[in-house]
Amino acid sequence: MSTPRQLRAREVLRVLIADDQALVRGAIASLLDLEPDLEIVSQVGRGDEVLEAARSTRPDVALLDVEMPGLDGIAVARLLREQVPECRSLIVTTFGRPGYLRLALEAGALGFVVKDTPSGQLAAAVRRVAAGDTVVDPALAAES
Amino acid sequence: SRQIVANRRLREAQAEIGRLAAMEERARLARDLHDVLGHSLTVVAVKAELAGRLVGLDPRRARVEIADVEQLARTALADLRSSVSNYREADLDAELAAARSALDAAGITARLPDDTSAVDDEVRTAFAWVLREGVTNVIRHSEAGECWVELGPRRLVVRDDGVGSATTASTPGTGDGAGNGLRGLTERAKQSGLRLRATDRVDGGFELVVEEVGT
Amino acid sequence: SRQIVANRRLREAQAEIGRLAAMEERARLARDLHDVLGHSLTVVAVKAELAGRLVGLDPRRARVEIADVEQLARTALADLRSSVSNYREADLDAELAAARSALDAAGITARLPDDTSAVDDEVRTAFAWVLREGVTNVIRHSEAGECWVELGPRRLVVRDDGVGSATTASTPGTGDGAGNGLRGLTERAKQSGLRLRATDRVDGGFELVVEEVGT
Ligand SMILES: Nc1ncnc2c1ncn2[C@@H]1O[C@H](COP(=O)(O)OP(=O)(O)OP(=O)(O)O)[C@@H](O)[C@H]1O
Ligand SMILES: Nc1ncnc2c1ncn2[C@@H]1O[C@H](COP(=O)(O)OP(=O)(O)OP(=O)(O)O)[C@@H](O)[C@H]1O
Ligand SMILES: [K+]
Ligand SMILES: [Mg+2]
Ligand SMILES: [Mg+2]
Ligand SMILES: [Mg+2]
Repeated sequence: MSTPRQLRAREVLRVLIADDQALVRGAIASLLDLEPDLEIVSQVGRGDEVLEAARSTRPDVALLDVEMPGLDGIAVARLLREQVPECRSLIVTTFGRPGYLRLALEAGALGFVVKDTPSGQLAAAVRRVAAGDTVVDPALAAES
Repeated sequence: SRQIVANRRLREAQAEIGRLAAMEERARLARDLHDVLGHSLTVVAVKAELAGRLVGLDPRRARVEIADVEQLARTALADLRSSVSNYREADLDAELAAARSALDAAGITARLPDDTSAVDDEVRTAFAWVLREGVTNVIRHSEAGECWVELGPRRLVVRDDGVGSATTASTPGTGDGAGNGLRGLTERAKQSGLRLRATDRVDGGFELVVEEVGT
Repeated sequence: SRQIVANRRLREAQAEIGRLAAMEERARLARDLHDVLGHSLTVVAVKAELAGRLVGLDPRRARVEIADVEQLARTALADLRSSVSNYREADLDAELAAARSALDAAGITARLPDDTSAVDDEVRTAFAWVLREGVTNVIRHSEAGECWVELGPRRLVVRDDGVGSATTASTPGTGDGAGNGLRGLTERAKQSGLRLRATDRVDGGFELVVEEVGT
């Protein structure tokens, strides 16, 4: 939880979380917020609310649940790539379904991990996606 | 006779389609349950992690998160319990529903139990198969007007008021004739500690009984 | 000919028994999973309750209990994930296994894919039924020496090198003949956005193809 040096404001990564399951969303948000270099700038419970939230809060990374009302996370990733390209997408899901991984990557998402990824690893995934790297959970890759 | 055969086959197809629908419905229910459990377990995992972090930072919030975890686990357990009993019902229930629609379609009055709750868990799958073959045989061979099914904990009866097997092609259950339906069931019943008996009734009609060995 | 019919029926019975065993195995696996999950959730609830009490009294022990809860939930999730993907495989896998043993028993060389992983989720159940009917028909009608099955994401082919349907009783797939197997499948395929085609091949033998409409 402590960092070797004081981070300047622009080094803090801005994170948006979209998940219709408020309990999961809230807990993940609290855990990531404990990381000194991450700031949760927006939480939404519907896929069709992400674009507007991303435009107004300018996140570096959007954590996107797959199954959400309004618009699914994969469609949201596609939309973000077109409309808010500076925001990178990291898909989080409970189950991998056949085809999800391929679709997510085609939609421009850089990351694909399970929702219960321990928060230290999840924070690391957020950092890597923000840096433009691809992060795929091996457990999900096997499933989907 | 060609028309009769065509009608019979159409009815069998209808029963098969009913069975397929039931199978898909069951798969859907299982998926739903797994989604619900997956969600609950995810919340438990992330909230437990959060609570662990909060114990030193904010004990009051830690206690709230822990209370949520406990509540979630109990709710998930209740969901699991009710779904397991639903799941166990599924195969035999599907066959009972398929039997009803097949007999109706065949113009045979169906005297069936309302549900399958009387039947013990361990024999449900075996009974599903006996019910299926028994009713198919009634439709195919009996020329019956009515068909009765009785379900007990470890006893299943399929009975009809048709012509009986003396007039039909082969001796039932002995495997010396054309059919293998009853032969296969006899084999399977044995493996479950059950015994299958197929008999022509003295008052006419055909009766298939499966029950525990020694009863 | 009586002997041929008896042998054919025996092989069908063997396939049916194989299918029944697969179905029972799947039901058993589902029960086991549910037992395991039920146990994990019970422990989660009990440990969460304990942790809640310990937060104020012994924060170090509270953290240990909470860490256990977190670990249990993640393990249970991993079990659930692998079982869901196994479950998805089950029906089509069972049919593929049943097809193999039925063709073997019938003395027809089976050229089958090793597994069913290529097939999309949404069509697995429909494909299970087509595979079953297609292979049963090969055994019943084709007099073939070999049977090929191909499985793609949304395409299934069952092909043989037998006599074809011109010499057999009825026109396949049209529903104007004796059988209702293909008729029922055609109906079901339509409901899944698939199309079934049954044709005699120019180089002999019979071919059943099911694929997406418009391909
Ligand atoms: N309800 C019934 N009424 C009259 N005869 C019956 C009845 N059930 C079975 N039989 C007789 O018993 C025989 C054996 O039945 P079995 O189910 O083993 O074979 P099948 O129905 O002829 O063929 P298969 O089940 O293999 O398609 C039948 O052929 C028929 O002669
Ligand atoms: N592999 C095959 N080789 C040769 N002829 C076939 C083959 N598959 C099907 N046929 C022909 O197509 C007809 C229709 O098949 P279908 O599955 O609809 O009916 P069936 O097998 O005769 O009866 P049912 O499936 O209702 O028990 C068959 O009767 C047969 O004449
Ligand atoms: K922070
Ligand atoms: Mg969701
Ligand atoms: Mg029979
Ligand atoms: Mg057929």
